Amino acid sequence: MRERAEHTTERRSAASPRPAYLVEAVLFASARPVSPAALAAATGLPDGALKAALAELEARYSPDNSGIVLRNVARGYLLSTNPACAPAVERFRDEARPAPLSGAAHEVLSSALYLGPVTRAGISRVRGVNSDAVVRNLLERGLLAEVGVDADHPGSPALLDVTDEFLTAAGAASREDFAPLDSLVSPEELSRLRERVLSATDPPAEAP
Amino acid sequence: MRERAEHTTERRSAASPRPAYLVEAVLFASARPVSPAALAAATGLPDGALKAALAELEARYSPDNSGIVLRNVARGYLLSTNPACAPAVERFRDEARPAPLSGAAHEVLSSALYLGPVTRAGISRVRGVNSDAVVRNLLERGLLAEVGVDADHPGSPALLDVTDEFLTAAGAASREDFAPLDSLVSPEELSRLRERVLSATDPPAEAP
Amino acid sequence: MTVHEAQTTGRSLSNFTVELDVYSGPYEWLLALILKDEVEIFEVPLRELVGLYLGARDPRAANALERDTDFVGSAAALVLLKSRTLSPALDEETGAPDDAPASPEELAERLSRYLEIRRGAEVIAARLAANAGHYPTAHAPPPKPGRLRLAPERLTDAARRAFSRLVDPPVQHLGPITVTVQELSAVIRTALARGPVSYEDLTREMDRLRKAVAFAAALSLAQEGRVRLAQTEPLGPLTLEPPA
Repeated sequence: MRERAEHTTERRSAASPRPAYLVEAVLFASARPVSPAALAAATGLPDGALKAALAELEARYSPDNSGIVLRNVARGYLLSTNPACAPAVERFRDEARPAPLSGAAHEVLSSALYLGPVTRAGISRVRGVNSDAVVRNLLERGLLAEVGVDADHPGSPALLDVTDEFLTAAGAASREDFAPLDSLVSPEELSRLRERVLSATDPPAEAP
Repeated sequence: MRERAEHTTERRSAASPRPAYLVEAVLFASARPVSPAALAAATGLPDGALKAALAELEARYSPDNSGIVLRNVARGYLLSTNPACAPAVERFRDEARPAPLSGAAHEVLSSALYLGPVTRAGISRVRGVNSDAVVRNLLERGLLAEVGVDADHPGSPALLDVTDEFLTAAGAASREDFAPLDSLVSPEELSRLRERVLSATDPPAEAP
Repeated sequence: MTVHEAQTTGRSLSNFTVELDVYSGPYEWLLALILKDEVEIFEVPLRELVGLYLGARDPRAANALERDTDFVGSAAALVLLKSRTLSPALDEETGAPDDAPASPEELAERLSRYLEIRRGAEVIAARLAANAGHYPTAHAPPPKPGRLRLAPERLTDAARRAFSRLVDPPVQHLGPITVTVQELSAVIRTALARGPVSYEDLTREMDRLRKAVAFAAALSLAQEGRVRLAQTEPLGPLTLEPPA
């Protein structure tokens, strides 16, 4: 981290957005409060410059000056909508259509639906591609949840499963409402599937 | 809509955030471009006030003035981080910038942008190679979408077109932002190509 | 055959993973995905792939030799597939190029259209690059519960799609492979008995497919230490020499 910060300082001499802009961008891209240490690490700003940048942003994003406010909460700094503008934001949220899910998201959800609870590694192995980013998005949207850990594997990776919200979205009362797995895939595929999921985080066992 | 507008105006007399603040707050809460109509519905602002608010915000959130920029993309307005600050954001999220698309993917997007809606077979014919794998990848990334079917052909193949996400990623307000296809190659270049092909494939003696 | 080889059979590459622009994941999946058209072979940088393998290679591993052999075998298959993709698609029955233009006029027409699309692709590439690094707000509230609708058919289709990748794809459509790495290895070794030979001389009379397989065979022999490959400059002539 230290090395990265130094590297940035060097590079900033060329393009160099102002310190306050760097902090502003990081806060905009974070849904959670960001500690001064994390801000310093990301922006590469020394302590004094960071303090000055935050003071500048606090003035800029004060409730009287903007629809966005900068708050200094227990664990750090957080941008959020000005409460005075909340009704407009709420109306927007009511009318916004949720972003449709991608093909990859459907594959991850169906993996959890039919094979769950299953680890991230298990999902990635079934799909043949790293699925962590898709999983993160589905966790954020409340369609997947971590329901436990797989204690049999090193690092006890989290086990994922579909949520009630997922069932509601699919108009299903329970997982039994979906076509059974053996109606979708051949017996040969089914046995490969089991092998694949169970091998999960360990290197696959040697062929028999 | 009218009712809401009156309602808001009434309330504004009490707390009254400025119009630009209302628009700012709504844009802050949307990760996708918001159409002027949706902004008007959420904020209750009449057309003139909305335009003025957007002009004010465009100046405030210009690349030289802020770590956050306002862009007019995909027929709407979108706040995002200033690319000059991208390295800080990427360090903060500990995520590398997504790898650029391949040359094949750019060709498929170009086919869909200029010839779309178009079938997979249509794209493959223009490119001279099977493009199904590239199309699948772009569908997963949300840059292409199936927008209907070609009922005139056997099997009614799906018709593909570029998406709003593509326009956003390309920083385009609409597809009209792209120069027309027949302006991309000069007439001289096209006739040189023609000559080369015809002279290479046709013995000159046989020419009429 | 060594004791290690006898003990460890198959799946030797199962924990080799690759990070490429077009694919990231277990290597042993890459070939299957390519054969199923999930990944376009045209886009797989074979040179980078070999580099990744060499970077991850542990010569002290118990099954190092087996892994090398398996990798060379599968990499040779990729070279073969790629060389086939690069040659014009031939109709199995008639041997005529698929969907060939009917006349020089039509060919000129098609090439003109392709040139325009290619130029458009360059414009798009430049615009995407210029607009990279715009990250969206992290402050969008989640949609109201119950607003999202998922079609059960899309979920079952997705399951069918994802789960069926686990079975080895059919390869009959690729046609018979009429030449093997072993055959070309024998050709190379015979040639080497007379001293160093350039790759170009060796393959002058060969068709495209044989050239590709000869190259794979040379790599395979080099891995085994039975051939030395000499190339004095990048893209310069490649010479095969007997081992020192």
